[in-house]
Amino acid sequence: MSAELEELYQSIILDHNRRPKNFRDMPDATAHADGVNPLCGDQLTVWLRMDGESVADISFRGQGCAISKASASMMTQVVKGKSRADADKLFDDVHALVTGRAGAQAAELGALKALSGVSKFPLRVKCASLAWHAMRAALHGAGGSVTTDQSGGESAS
Amino acid sequence: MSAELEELYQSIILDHNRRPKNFRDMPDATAHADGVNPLCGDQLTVWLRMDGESVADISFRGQGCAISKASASMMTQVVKGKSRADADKLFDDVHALVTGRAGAQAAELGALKALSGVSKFPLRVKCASLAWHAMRAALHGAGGSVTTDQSGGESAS
Amino acid sequence: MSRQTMSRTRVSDAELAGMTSLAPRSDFPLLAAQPHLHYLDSAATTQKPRVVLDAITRYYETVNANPHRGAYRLSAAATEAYHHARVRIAKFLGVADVDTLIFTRGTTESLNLVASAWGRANVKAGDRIVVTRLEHHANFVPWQALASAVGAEFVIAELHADGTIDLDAMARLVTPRTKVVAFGHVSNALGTVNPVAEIVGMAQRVGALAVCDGAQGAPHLDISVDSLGVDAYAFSGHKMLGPMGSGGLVMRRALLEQMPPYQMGGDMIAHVGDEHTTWNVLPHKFEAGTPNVEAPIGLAAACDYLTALGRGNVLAHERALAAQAMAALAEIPGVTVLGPPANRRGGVVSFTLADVHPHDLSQMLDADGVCVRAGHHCAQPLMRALNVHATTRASFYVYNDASDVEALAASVDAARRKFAG
Amino acid sequence: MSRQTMSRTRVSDAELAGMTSLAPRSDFPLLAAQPHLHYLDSAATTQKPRVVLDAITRYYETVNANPHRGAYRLSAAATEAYHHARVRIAKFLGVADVDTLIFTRGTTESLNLVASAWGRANVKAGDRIVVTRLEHHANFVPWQALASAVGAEFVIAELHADGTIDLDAMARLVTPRTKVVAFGHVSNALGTVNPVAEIVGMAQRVGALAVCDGAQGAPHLDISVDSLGVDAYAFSGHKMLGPMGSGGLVMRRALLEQMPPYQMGGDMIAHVGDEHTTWNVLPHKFEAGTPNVEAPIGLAAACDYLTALGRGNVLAHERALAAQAMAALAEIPGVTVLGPPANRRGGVVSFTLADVHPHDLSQMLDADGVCVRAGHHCAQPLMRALNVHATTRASFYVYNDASDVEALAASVDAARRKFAG
Ligand SMILES: Cc1ncc(COP(=O)(O)O)c(C=O)c1O
Ligand SMILES: Cc1ncc(COP(=O)(O)O)c(C=O)c1O
Repeated sequence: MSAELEELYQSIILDHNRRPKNFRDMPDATAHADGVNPLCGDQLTVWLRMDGESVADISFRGQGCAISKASASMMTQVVKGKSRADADKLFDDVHALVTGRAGAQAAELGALKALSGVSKFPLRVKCASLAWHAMRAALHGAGGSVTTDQSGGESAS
Repeated sequence: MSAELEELYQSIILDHNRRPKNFRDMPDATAHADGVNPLCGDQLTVWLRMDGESVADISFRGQGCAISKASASMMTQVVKGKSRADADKLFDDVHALVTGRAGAQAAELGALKALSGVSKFPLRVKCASLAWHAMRAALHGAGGSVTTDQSGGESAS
Repeated sequence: MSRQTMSRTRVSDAELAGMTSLAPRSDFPLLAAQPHLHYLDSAATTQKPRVVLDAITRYYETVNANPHRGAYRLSAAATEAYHHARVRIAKFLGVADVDTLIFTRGTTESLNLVASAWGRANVKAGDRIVVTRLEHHANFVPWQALASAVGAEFVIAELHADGTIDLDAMARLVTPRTKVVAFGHVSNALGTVNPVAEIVGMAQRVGALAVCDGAQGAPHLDISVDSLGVDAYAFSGHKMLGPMGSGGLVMRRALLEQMPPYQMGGDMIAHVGDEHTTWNVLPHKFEAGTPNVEAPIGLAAACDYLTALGRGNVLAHERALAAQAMAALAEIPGVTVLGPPANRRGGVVSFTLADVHPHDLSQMLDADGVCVRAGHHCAQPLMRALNVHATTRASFYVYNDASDVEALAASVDAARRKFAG
Repeated sequence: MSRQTMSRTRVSDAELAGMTSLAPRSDFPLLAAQPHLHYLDSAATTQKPRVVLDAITRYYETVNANPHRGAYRLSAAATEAYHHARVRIAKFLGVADVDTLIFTRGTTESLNLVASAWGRANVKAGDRIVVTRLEHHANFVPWQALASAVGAEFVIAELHADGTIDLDAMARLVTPRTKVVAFGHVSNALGTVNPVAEIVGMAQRVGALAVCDGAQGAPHLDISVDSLGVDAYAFSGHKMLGPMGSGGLVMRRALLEQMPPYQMGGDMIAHVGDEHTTWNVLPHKFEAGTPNVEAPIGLAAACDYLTALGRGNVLAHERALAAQAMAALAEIPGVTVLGPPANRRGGVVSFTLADVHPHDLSQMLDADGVCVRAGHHCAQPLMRALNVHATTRASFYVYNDASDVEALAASVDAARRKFAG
């Protein structure tokens, strides 16, 4: 297997895929949004329970590949407890990371750095960012459904 | 000018084009039909006055190139006075002539043989046969409008 | 790695080694240039033989002009080349009335043409349209949209567990109110070869239009469209070695003559009045605008190439490879092969691997040069019924051989081990 | 013979000799192989430079696959090549929002898309549609048919005697009830370059859709579609050195997003339910089915080629040749050149020769290697207004030079003498 593929499917990714964290509905959520990737049909829902400006709880559920599931799972771990502003900042950093534009911030991404392998596979950028788009939509009360295609620049197609 | 082109535009053709015979309406016609070439937009009307089984009078009018006008003009000359069966026979012979399948019959075509040059120009076959299709339609009471495209085999397109 | 996997399959190495490709790989420039590529996505689009590329280039280098409208020889030559391509493709498809072969961009456009031009003129509120659960979106969504636009009923004929159509149930759905029965010749998602005659019979009994999506039929089966008895048959040239943008619709002359045109513009008119316009004869009535002349010229070259391979050999070749792939895959723990047995399918093998997502699986396979498709295969209604979100699909064609099957099985097995952790 | 004719024209031999072609003839395989051909039918379709043919061949030899749906690298490469072509063509056309460039087979399909998808959803009984007397059938018949289908009024803006639009009269026709104003950028029959801004202004004042047929605009003028201010712009790749089957529609994003799709099938859906389907984002929503990937790839190469020639030089070159041809033809007894003065037209010269039928004339010219078009040029409504049955049309492009003008004039004069008897 190529080194790039090994980097894409690091064991931390495969672990999150097998046993995703916070993979559950959230009956007392204060916000939620769906993410849909129209080209492959993957979809997931992200729930948030906000406590003022901070994310008290976050969970997700849905259909997706290992990359999208692992990315969502890791996302729930790092976003929980963060402020709205910090979550937005993380969105930007992850987006930069998976599109290969990560700079110094990468140092602060911790476990999320496992997603860096995605940048070598333009078609998978959408997978890695699907949950993040949904999270941001929920965070800003957009709700409804976001598709990765509408998110512009990161599309390889 | 090429020999083939000289043969196509023989002076008898050019003469008929300049001064077509029987180029007139026929108020007392017993039958008429229109011929339309949809690809170039040419169209003409052929009128017949039948006296029993024989063509008492025949005329035409319309828009067309030198080939279609000359062919129509010569047609009116040879068909006038002929029986319905003879006119049908002439149709077949001319059709064979302009599509290059003329055999012994050509001997009987007289002046119409000037149309033989058409067979070298497949696109012009429709021009040469337009009036003949209209004549036959009128002869058999089909009336209405015939197009050379419907006539099948002779089409080059 | 491959040895290890293959030793577990029921197909012996010797048998596999015996399956050479039907067409020489060297005839296909892309495959020749990438010797380690295992191209198993021909149901999506095929690679093109050199003769097809040459036919296109030669057209542009020698006779390119706008056909139909020019009196000069170059235009006449383009017209003739275009017409001659129609004659050859009609012959290949077994269509005697050449002018009832309408050139389109492909299957999708052909089916939209029928649903729009015939459908809008003939399907009324309260009528019924029957499609099958196997359909590609191209033979599903246009009918669903037509039904909703005119207030007709849209009904889906369901499948047996093995992915074949439940014909008894379908026959009950095809009522006297039914105006359209739309079905695929061969499923692109499962490979199922459908019983055309039975379905045509249902449609004929009630006077409904029998519309067959031949996207996966024309490239693989030795068909005569005339003998299929369908009212309309749609196909794509790019799935049968021809260029992209080529394809067509074969439809009964009486229907084509009665129905209104689809697109309007140059070539398809007889007379354009200020108030009213009349239409040209077939096939022009349905080919508005400057035709894509290179498309049928390339496709005709593809038809000639397939004819030279032996039309009847194509399905047999694909089916043998598919059967071997099914056997090899079935031996891999966690693999489920979907759809009917090999003798009721074409060269398509759709499968799932435990809870490994097809997207990940195909990414892993790609690293080994194995090109397969992962997803819903434009058949979301079918995926719902199969209760899968997506599948991985390998599809075989004339240039595939045993090494492709071997690489597929080996690579799937390696991915399994990787994902099992 | 040529000397004799040319000595009567106002353009001196010296001047003519000075007009070399803008693009080397040797770049065009067909023209290089036929050195005595005077190809003067580029308004119908252009010849293709070697770089375009090579781009097509290279696509099939290196990255051919079905785009969008495959996770493997070959499909990703095809997707990327397809997308990259869209970016380059959008840039060439001056379209900033790349995804509002929808690929179609050409102008005819683009205009049918607008008339069907936007028109059916927005034009109601009692509304008005205004077109001009100059229109090609592709920008006339779809609107006429739409009007008749929904019970709208179909109105034709008439021309001045010189073939330019009577703008005052047109402004009076564009009433508040008007929903569509459809007009050509440049007339294919007379060469008239229309005042886009004025016409767009009329449409905007009443909130009507301004639809521009750019079939003869995009190939010749140094345009930015965004700055034209039109709501929809249609063009054909095959008329601008690109392959047949290439072309597109540029339309405002808000309109594309609101209107229903045109054709339905793969790629253009978001979710296909048993009862209801939702659509994908732009541009996919309007590109149903497997796209013709080679078409935009070839067209992008053509755009690059035109850019290298200097976009602004194209019209100047054609106009100079057209002016020379007009002058040379005007000297021939019996010739009437139709349409506006050279400075208000592109490289199109339409004319009649006494009572010599254009069909005969073009046949005679062809014998001298001069390829011109004879007929109604898909503009029957215009022919009626001009009170001619057909015209002979010479159209110039980047590969034409003074020798083409000379051959045209000489050959027309020879035909005149032959027919005068
Ligand atoms: C002005 C104009 N509009 C529309 C068209 C139609 O273009 P196409 O035949 O490429 O669809 C043409 C060319 O035929 C044209 O010249
Ligand atoms: C069964 C079936 N129908 C329809 C289509 C649509 O064909 P195209 O995309 O060439 O229009 C396809 C292929 O994508 C198919 O496999």
